Amino acid sequence: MSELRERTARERAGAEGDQEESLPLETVRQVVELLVESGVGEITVRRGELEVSVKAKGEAAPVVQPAFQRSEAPAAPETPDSGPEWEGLHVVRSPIVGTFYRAPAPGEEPYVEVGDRVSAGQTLCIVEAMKLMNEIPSEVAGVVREILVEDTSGVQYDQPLFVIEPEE
Amino acid sequence: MSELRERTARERAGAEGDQEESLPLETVRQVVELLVESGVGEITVRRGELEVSVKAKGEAAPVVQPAFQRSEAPAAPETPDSGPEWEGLHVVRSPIVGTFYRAPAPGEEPYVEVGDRVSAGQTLCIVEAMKLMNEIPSEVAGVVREILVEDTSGVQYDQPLFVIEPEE
Amino acid sequence: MINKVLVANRGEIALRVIRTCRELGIPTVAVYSTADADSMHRLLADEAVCIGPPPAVRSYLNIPAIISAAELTGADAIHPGYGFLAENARFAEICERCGIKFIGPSSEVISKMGDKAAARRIAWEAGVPITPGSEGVCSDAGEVRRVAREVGYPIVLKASAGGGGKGMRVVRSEEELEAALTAARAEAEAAFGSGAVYVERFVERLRHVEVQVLADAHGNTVAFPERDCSVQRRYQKLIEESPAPGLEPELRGRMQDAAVALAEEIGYEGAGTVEFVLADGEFYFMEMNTRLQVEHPVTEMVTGADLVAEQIRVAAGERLGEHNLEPVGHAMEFRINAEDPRRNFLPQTGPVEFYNPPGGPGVRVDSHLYTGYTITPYYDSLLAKLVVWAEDRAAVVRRSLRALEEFAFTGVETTIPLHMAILEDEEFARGGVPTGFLAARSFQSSEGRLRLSAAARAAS
Amino acid sequence: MINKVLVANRGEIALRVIRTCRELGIPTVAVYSTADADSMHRLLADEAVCIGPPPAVRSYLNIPAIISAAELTGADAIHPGYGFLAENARFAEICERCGIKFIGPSSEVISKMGDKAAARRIAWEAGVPITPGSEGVCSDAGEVRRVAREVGYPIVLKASAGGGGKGMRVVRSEEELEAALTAARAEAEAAFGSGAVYVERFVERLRHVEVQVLADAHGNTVAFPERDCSVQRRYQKLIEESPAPGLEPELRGRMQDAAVALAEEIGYEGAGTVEFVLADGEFYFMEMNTRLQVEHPVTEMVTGADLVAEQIRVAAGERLGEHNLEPVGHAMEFRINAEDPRRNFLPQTGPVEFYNPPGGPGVRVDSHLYTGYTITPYYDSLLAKLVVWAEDRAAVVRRSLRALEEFAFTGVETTIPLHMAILEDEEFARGGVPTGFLAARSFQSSEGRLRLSAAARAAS
Repeated sequence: MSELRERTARERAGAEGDQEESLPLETVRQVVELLVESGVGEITVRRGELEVSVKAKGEAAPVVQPAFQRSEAPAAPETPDSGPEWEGLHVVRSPIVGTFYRAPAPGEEPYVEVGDRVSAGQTLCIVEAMKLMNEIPSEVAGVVREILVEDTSGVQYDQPLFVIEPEE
Repeated sequence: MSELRERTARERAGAEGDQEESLPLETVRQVVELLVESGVGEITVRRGELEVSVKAKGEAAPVVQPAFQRSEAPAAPETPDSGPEWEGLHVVRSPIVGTFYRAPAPGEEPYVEVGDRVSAGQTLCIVEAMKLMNEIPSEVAGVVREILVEDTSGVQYDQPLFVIEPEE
Repeated sequence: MINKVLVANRGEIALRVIRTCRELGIPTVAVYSTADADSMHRLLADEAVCIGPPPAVRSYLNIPAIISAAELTGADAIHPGYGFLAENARFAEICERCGIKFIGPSSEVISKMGDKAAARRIAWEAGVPITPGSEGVCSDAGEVRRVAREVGYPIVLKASAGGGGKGMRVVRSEEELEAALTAARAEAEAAFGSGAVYVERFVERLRHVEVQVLADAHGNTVAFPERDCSVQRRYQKLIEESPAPGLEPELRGRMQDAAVALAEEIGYEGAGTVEFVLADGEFYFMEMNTRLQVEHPVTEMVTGADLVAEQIRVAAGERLGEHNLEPVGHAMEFRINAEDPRRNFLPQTGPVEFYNPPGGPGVRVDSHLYTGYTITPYYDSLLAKLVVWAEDRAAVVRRSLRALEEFAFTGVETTIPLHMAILEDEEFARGGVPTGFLAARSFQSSEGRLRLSAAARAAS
Repeated sequence: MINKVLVANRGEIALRVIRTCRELGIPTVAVYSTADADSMHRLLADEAVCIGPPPAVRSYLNIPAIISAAELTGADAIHPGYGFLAENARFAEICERCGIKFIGPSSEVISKMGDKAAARRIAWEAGVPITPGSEGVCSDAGEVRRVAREVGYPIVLKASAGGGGKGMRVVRSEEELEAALTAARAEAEAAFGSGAVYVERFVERLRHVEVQVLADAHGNTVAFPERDCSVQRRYQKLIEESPAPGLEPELRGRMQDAAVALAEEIGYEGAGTVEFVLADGEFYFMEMNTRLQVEHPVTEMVTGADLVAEQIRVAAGERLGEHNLEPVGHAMEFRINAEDPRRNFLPQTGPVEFYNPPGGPGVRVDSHLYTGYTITPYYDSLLAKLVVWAEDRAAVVRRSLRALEEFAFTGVETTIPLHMAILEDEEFARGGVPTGFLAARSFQSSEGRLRLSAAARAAS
């Protein structure tokens, strides 16, 4: 490794004249060799403006997708794991199966609206199961960015309910 | 399209100072060679503004191997496609199912032995099917390197019989 | 005694024979073309011999290669399955000459029944009803015209060497006769090497009902409950069932008696099928198939018989066992073909990406497929037979829909959507549809599902 | 009327119920844990609700989640399958209170039969033979000693809340009694939350033979031909068959009558199984399972009945249909588990690389597997049930060997090799083995194949 660093430094020195110029292929070759010998999956080396990244060939075991088709379009509720990817955002999921309520009681104000700032532990909604009202708290402090479920609709275990942008 | 062309032109103009500029294809070629030789999956090299990234071809679609097992070790004849790889050598295969004879008649000398030089069209053996004697000729001139089947044993369609080293 | 059986076939029927041989403790030899190296019949047999390149004429129809394979492996019997060499009298004769037991009737019987005009005459002699028509092959146009006048138009011209609708022409009036005769003869000549044709009165609305027979070498013959095979597309059967919907037990009995009479008349041995036309409550001899049929499992499902086991026992000289000749419950078979019913049955080839057959009660699947199998363009399009049993026909229809919905199959299009559409057709649900059933319907897609609708033109 | 069925189970039995519901035209709701998102029962049901994380206590045993799922989807009936909540009286009671039809007997009946000592007394009252022993739960060591002296050693202590061999001890002399009682009570307490035990005379060489009953709400009860489930490993059934080998029709009739008497005594409704000990030509009540059994398909194969359809019809208030109560032919079921019989039945997990079930005549497979499915460590090890029918037992043995050989399964080890070894065992081939059959044998590998050899120690 130290040798690699040295060499890279030398090459950089040597390459100084012809500005950025070509690439330090000898270094790349060494990184490749290191990858192959070591059996690791990926090596990335960066110093200043130079970056070398080498990845092994994907092993990925062949995956056969089950392909069962139901006759009619299923009336199934939205599956818990579907939905967009919320990068950097926090998703509050239902811990139980039940009915989703946005307000403490019919006719009352919803616990939260999109754009509201919420604190950690603040109640976001109720999920009712077997006549028991379960208050669902926010696990983080932040701003409510999306409410994913309609009031009074059914939710499954693990179903995303709210998207919250955490405060830094 | 025209916008794109303009932009490219502008960029090229801006790059005029630093020699021919355009792309360092020779460098790319070297990275490609390195990738192919090494068998790794991906190489990325960046220095300053120049970046070269090469990826190996995506893994072929997953192939599921049928895995049927017979109860007993099958007494099946050797399968035609099995056997070592004969690189650069010529393999004579049986064009029919039948019984393999190395000699024209019982007690007579075999048509050929290992080490014999044969000419194209010269008979190498007989494969008998339904009382018919089929003479099997060599398709090339060369030297017999291997005889793969025992005298009087059964052969399948496409089964390798002889390995011949062709004459240059 | 049979010590080793060579199975001169491929696909599901080769597997079918291998399965029963294994159950009987008889070793098997598979033969395969280079295109079938990864086929289940090769992988599951005790031994396997590669007999040629992909084209059937050079492999599965290659008699010397198959006989050589039998000799090399010491097989003392050959099961021909269906198709390929199953009704080839010359092959049966060569087997006889080589001392290999051909599992089926004698070459002489195959030959007799292969001549459709002669078979008609034999049936008539055995007292089996035949449709009015010529006594045998018609020598010239004059004879055809004379017979047609006698029996009355419409008539149908049929190739004596034929089968599967080739060399066949329906003639509705004397004006059409000359042209139709020329066309039928030319087609028959091209397809079978013989332009000989015979004449039958054309029955407009008919059902295809057939009787499975089994005969041993000791003079015992039995006839099983009938199969109704009227759901066809261009003379190709798609769905078969047993018993035939609405068939009176008395009529069943008469059909069974007629089939036994014919089998006995010709000294039949083994499994065979006597095909009848059923029209207006009466039946007429159509032809006899001197082999196992694709649809034999529906008979197995309603009687518990193992027809392949019986074929082998009879071939070994044993006497017929006891058989239940009354249908118990109801069974249907669905031929799942590599054809796209939405695109005029375009043949499909390529890899089967995912394959998972249905299971559970009353479901039998005979198939050589597996996840990863590649369908090649060289052989017939049959991929799987789904056979469903239940206590009555209505329950079979429901269970079949369930099983077809569950049949997981990706990579190629199949006839599965068509079968589902047929099961949802009201006329089919009532039962007893004529052979023109499918031709009289157009296909429509609605909500991604194929449906049949009765088209303007009448069933023919 | 039942309008929508929630299936409170997973794996093959969830699929089994979904299949029949589909055939009956009843929509289904699958429930699944996050570990089962790619399971066939989820994919084939009309609707599916995720009810919790992988551990069963938080998903398939999570009563509030299941009831909520039924309410959310409007399911008006719940089928519990077997295992999980199938014999949970509290769950049945909650269903009753919520107005959801529990497909099975009343919570009261489940509760009664769940108390094994009480069930024994009820059986005795109904005139069903029981082994000599205590009348109910024994209050103290003194009572156990007294009963043991009366019935004679060896005796067996059984947990009243138990099942599956837990809290059970064989006692061969009075000296062993005290320690065995303490151990049995502790085990029962730990497993079932109740240390109550009762005493039975221990029958040395017994067979496990059970009778399937079906009762409607209108007072009709039928008993099907018996199943012999004597091939077990540590009280876990491995192979079941019907009819029981060598059972006289007269004895069958008496067992059926006894089962009907018990079911009527307790006002049973739905499908249930009365388990008997069969020893020296006499039978004794063991316990009643108030649910569908894993091995119900063997009964379906020899009678043509659809037991799940009957469960649903009876739950909907309909009367029992006509049933064939005499076995036709013979059937066996093989439990294919994710366990390595060569390594002390080590549980197997991981991806199923290739899966292709056998087909052809007489073969039924009930399984939730497919190529690419991943076996998780959370639930029981049953992967597939192979059920084989043929005209007699010898033919079933041969056909089963064929089907097991054909069963393509890679990625994990299974009990397939063990089943093949059992089928090749001479004592098994003769039929009528006792429950100690497997324990009395050691496993050996020869030429890559598992074989059984009679070990030194005697069957117990």
